Amino acid sequence: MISQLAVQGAQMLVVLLLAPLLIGFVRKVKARLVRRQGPSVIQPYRDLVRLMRKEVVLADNASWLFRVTPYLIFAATWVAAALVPTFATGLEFSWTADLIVIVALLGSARFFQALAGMDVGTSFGGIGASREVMIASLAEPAMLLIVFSLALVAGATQLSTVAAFMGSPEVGLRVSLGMSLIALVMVAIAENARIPVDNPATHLELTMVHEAMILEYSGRHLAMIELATFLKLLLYMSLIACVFLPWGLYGASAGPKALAVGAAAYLCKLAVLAIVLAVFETAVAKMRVFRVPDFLGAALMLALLGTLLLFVSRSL
Amino acid sequence: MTGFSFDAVAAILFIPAGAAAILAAMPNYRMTATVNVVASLLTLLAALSLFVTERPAPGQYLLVDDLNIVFIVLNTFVGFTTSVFSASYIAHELETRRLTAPNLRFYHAMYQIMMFGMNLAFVSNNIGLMWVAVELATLTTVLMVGIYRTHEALEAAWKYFILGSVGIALALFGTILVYMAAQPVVGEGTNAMVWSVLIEKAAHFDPALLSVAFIFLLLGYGTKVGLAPLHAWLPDAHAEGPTPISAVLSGLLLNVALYAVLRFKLLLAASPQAIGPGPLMVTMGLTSLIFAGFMLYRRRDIKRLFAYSSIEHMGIIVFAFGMGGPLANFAGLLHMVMHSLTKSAIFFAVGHIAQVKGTQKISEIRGLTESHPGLGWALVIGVVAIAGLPPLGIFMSEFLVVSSTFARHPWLAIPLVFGLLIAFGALLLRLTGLAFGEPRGGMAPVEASYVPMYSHLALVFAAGIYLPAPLVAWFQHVAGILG
Amino acid sequence: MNSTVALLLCGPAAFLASAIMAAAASRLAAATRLVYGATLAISAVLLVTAASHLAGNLGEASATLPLGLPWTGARFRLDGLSAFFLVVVNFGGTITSLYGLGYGRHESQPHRVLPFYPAFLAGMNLVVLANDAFSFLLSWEFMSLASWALVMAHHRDEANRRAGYIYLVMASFGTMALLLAFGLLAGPAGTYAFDAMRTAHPDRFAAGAVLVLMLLGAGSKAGLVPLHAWLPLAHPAAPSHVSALMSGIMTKVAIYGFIRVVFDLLGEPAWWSGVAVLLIGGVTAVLGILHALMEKDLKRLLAYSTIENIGVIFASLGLALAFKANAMPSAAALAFTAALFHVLNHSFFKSLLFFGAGAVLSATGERDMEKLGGLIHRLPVTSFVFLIGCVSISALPPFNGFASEWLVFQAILRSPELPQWGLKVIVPAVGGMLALSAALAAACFVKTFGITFLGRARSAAVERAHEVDRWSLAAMAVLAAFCLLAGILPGFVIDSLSTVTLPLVGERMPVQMAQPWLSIVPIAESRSSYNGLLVLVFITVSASLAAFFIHRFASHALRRGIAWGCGFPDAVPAAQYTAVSFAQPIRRVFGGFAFRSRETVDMPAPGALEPARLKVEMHDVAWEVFYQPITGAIDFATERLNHLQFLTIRRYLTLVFLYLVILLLVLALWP
Amino acid sequence: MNGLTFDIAHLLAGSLVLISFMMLYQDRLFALINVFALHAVVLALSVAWQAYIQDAHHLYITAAIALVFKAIVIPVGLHRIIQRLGIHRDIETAVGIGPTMLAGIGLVTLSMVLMLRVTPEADPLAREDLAFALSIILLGLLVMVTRRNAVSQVVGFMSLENGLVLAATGAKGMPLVVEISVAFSILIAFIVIGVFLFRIRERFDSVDIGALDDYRGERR
Repeated sequence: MISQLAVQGAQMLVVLLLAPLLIGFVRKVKARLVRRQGPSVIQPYRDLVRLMRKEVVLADNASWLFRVTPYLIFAATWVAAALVPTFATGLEFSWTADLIVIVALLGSARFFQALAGMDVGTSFGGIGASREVMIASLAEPAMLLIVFSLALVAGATQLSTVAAFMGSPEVGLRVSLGMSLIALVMVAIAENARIPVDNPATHLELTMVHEAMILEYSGRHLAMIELATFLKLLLYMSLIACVFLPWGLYGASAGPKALAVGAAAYLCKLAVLAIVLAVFETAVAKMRVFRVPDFLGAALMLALLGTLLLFVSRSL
Repeated sequence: MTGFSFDAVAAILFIPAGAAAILAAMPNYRMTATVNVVASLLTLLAALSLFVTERPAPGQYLLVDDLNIVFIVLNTFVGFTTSVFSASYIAHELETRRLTAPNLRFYHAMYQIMMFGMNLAFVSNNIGLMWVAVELATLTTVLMVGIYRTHEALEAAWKYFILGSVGIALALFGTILVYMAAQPVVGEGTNAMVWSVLIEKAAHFDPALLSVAFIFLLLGYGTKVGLAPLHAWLPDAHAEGPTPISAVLSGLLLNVALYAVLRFKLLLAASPQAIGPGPLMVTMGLTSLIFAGFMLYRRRDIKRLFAYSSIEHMGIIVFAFGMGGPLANFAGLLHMVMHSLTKSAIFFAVGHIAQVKGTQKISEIRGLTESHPGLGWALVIGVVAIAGLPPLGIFMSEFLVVSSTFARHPWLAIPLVFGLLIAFGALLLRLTGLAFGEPRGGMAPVEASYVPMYSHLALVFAAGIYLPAPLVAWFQHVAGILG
Repeated sequence: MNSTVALLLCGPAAFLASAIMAAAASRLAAATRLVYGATLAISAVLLVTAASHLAGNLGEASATLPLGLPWTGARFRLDGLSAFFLVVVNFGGTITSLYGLGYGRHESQPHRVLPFYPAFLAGMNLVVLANDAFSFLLSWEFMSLASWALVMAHHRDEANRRAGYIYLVMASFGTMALLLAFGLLAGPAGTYAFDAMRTAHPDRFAAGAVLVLMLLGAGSKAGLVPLHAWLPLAHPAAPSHVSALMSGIMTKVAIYGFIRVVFDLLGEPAWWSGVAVLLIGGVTAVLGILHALMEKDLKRLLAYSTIENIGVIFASLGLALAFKANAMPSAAALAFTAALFHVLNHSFFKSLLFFGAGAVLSATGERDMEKLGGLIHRLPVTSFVFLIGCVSISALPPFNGFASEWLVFQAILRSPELPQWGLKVIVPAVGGMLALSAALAAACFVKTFGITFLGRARSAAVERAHEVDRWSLAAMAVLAAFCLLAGILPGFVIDSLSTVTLPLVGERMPVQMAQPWLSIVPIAESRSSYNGLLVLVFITVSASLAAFFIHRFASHALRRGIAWGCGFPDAVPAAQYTAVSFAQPIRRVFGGFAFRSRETVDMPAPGALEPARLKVEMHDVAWEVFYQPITGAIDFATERLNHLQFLTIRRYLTLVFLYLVILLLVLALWP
Repeated sequence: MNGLTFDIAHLLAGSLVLISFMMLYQDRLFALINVFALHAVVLALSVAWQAYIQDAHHLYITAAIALVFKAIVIPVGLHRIIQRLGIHRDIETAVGIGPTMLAGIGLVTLSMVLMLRVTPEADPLAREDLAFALSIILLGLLVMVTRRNAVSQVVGFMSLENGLVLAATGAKGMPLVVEISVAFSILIAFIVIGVFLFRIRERFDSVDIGALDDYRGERR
């Protein structure tokens, strides 16, 4: 019991501490890929600390909602991230929320972020919010369909169960799972505002989506939101990791040795995924905002196909 | 035929006749309205006394049975309330000089003669006598429709007169044919025209003759029921005559003709080889219902609108009786009573509305619930009732008709429902214009006689919620008679 | 005559009495308080009675009054289902009356609202209690009639009159459909009592016909696409608290009617009936919320979102039908519970949102979102509770909307066990539709709240706005509280629904309150579980942790400045995103097939002074495909037939003559 | 009964039908009225014959009415009206003579078919009478609907009514025959007076309906 609580707590801290590092690593790799030195891996930590120190410049008619939102976003994302198995399954509170809930938690984070974007009353906030909800309105159903197909395979929406099932040999190779994986990756890219859907580094207003929403944020609020976005990336990566690379995952009750192995495996997976992401991002160019629906529509169709093909592949 | 009961029957005939004579001779025209009301009240009481007294044995000319008591009581009741309404209506007409003193005397005398004719039609046991009575009632109404002497009124009366006369002729030929059919079986003379005798022996009559007879009777009396395509006289007669007469036409005269049709339907049903009257009546009913439903949409004259709605409801009633069976017949009877009450109430309201607004054009009447709440809401309730919405009586009858029809002949229920919806849409469209929106037209306060219309509506409402057991038993019994 | 039923029947009687009283005294100053006070008390009593019956699991009770159809009598029955819906109806009645105590004072013509409001409540109560076809239809149509009168309350507005007209015509259409359905169930003998219908099982054809007719009848009242056209017109036309009743409660009464007939009276369903209901539900959900997204009138938006929720409910009812048809009672119970749960939730947050809209309306006199904005500064409390409503209806944890949607998804995940391939494939597809509609709902309510309450004021009316009265705030606060409670204690609701599901689908969901930490486990913990309470706790804890950390270590400095506008100082409020522009990206994605929308830009030549214009044309497809042809046909027919009014007498005689000859011919050819 | 009575009755009834056809053929008003007068005379004869063979004396009254009123008074009156209205030159058939005649023949056949379905047990005289009466009635209606002119429509109505009287008198021992014939004469008098009073020239409709619609608001 206590040990499991400890594991759960450890997980929460780990994700919190690991998230900026992941971003830093991705940026580093991207820089190296274009032959730049690039900032150091721990630069994100420094940014966060600096933001913390800065004063907050608040727009004149920003309401209480604007000031509360960063904490809500951060909290929701953190809870979600803390409930995804990273280095161990069957966490103490994993039954609090299954995969659907995790998706929904991210959804509520986005909900408030969009609202905050509209609070100040500039057109940029509006642009960001409207584009964000458009993307979300396609990404969320795609995500839920992916959840469906996973759940229909594993017979559960409970992540630990799914992960355990995916680890077990009876899974075999399935077309629909492959489709779900591709769809999941596409959704993850969109959700995390990565290239080609959105460019986290841009500051040209008309191309921004995520950045436009948080344009008015500064100081500690911005820090919170940044941290939340880092967490989100980590979350999706660990999700992909635990569902599609379920090796080296042990129950939380397993001994410290096993946990250590799990942690090591987890780090390797993250590293691999980060490198893949970096390579992908450097390889492709950002698409126009109104091409995004096609991109996500493809993801949606893939996910749906995956769900429907389940019956076929199962009957084989 | 002796005893008090005879007096009751005689009373409902002689009171109107006598009153007519008095009214015609009356020097003081101001009194006439009162006398009219009193006479109608007495007739009503006499009719009610039919319940308590034992029936006379069916004679050669007169007959009282469960079927016609329903009609008689309804007839005398609406006759009475209408006379009350007409008193206040006519008073206003005198002020506005649309009617003069001699007109008035004539009008009231005619009113009583008409009541006499209708009562006679109901109690007559002799198909020839019934024919005479119906025609008497028709001709008196013709004269009343033309009473305003305006071009349109005369034209409407003339149309009514001509089409009515043709109807008279057809009905008479039908009657003669029935006699011819009966004569070999019953023997020559009056007996071959006595309904109670006919119905016993109907099985042995010549079916072919009966069939032809029924077609002529259906067309002849159907003209007065206002079934499409024989309806042409009805809308204009309603629109151009004095509103009390419109109320009586819709509320009563149509029933008289319907009663005649029913009697002969029974006769025909009693003879197995003759054509079934059901299909004919069902077809005519549906035709009238749907036709009137469509015609409602483009009406611009408020009284003509409700005249068409009468055609529609006569269609429903004839349809119900055509369907036959205890449920449908019950529904038909109920619907007929409810329609008489509701429609006359609507015409009461419309009469006052037309008077206060000084026009019958629908487009010039708006927002009645604002300008004249009393009349406006009465109109709303009336139209809601006539459109078959609960909790008013017509809903119950339509419920029974539709559901029983659908259970028995689904393909018949579809056009029925279609017609009902079409008519509903039209009535509601007009109601929305009349009762709501920015008030338009004369805003003067009106001294209306609210009692008749609201008492009718109250009855209709009560019937929609609760039918007293004896009444139900009675209706079921009558429905049984109607087969 | 059971005492509970007697008490419950006294309720409508009392309502009607107060309606009459209102009609008599409606011009008094105190009338508003009197009437709403009375309805508040009555519906509170009814609520308690029904709730205790539901919680106490007291089984059935019935009563017969010598009213209505003579040989059937007016029969009333109280079972789990009707008890649950009585709770929904009377909770709505109570809270709406509370709101009305304050809101009613803004009414310009109280005598056009007060008499009909209690009548409306009475009608809804009676529908739920009725146990024979006649009483059911009578109450049903009476409910429509009363609500029609309320829609016509502000009758000087042309649009309202039109709305009322369309509403009542559609209502009458629905009633006719129901009438036919009952005619089939009653059979030629005319046994209109529900008990008799329950025992007599119609053959397959009849059952199919009844299902279709119920979809037409109850669906037109509930607002299923394409029978929804009246709903977004009529619901907003009524005074806001009545809109809340119509949208939040009356649609539920329609759903009650559907459940009562299809699940209770009709006996064992066929599997394809599930398919039909599922598909219609899914389509309704998606189209409804898309319409809502395109809307800029606050109350119409809410009405459209009602259509979406109705779609969700029907979809999960269809799921329940499919499971029931395949003898999977536990799954059916899950889907059915989800549907009922969503019924309850929707009645909560839709009432809340309409109340909020009413508050905005009475504070600013505006329903058009394009003229609002920045209200969060003017109406702090209203905006807060409205936000809660938005979060709940967007199905976000830990509020109640999410709980029921989560259950629906759990039910969908049991589809592989279904034998029919059609269902296997369709159910996940419909699941996708529901997911889509949920995401769109979130987008829609981001827009609603963002445009209405956030940003800067778009009109002077907003500047003058003040927070609304206490009664309204109280009502909204209570609803908001219930939204949260139902979200974090879903187990309680699920358990109390067991008495409803057990008789109708033959199974109940496993007991939830026994679960540790009050989490809900529809099937098995290893399979799926959700704990709203803990989610709430975690979020609060971690948020406050973060806040504490920040305030402990980070800088507290805060400076107010003008917002960044690309270097342009204070851009005018008109430069903000509007409701329409907010919806534009989504319109580009879905508008093509949903509205056949087309955008045309006329860009002036470079250097020309006139502004560039963007024209968007959108079509209400349902209206154009289903309604316009009908009206056109009627118009054509009337046009043609109308000539018969203007014939000469000779022609009329010709008609008679021809008719006579035809009949004689028929007779001559008669065998 | 012996054959002779039957044949005479038959002959008279048949000639009535023939005269109805002649009416269909006339397209001048005066001619039409004269033919109608003939129609009335023959009717009077046939009624009188019925009165004789049924020795029902009240039928003589009917015969007398037919003779005096229909064969003399009404035609004279109509002559007057026509001169007053100055319409004696009008050619006033709405439908051509040929089609009308064909229709007439069709109607007669129809009525024959209908009446011959009657079982022979019924009094044969009655049967024949009915067949003829029905054809006369239908032909009368045909006249009414094929003529534009009010006067000729009145004539058509009267011939229709002659058919009724024929049927009524043919029915043995039918009560009320006299009363009915009287009632009908009054009815016709009304119509004639109406035509006269309202100066109805072209149709029964006193004026073009369209003119009324403005008042009624029925105009579209």
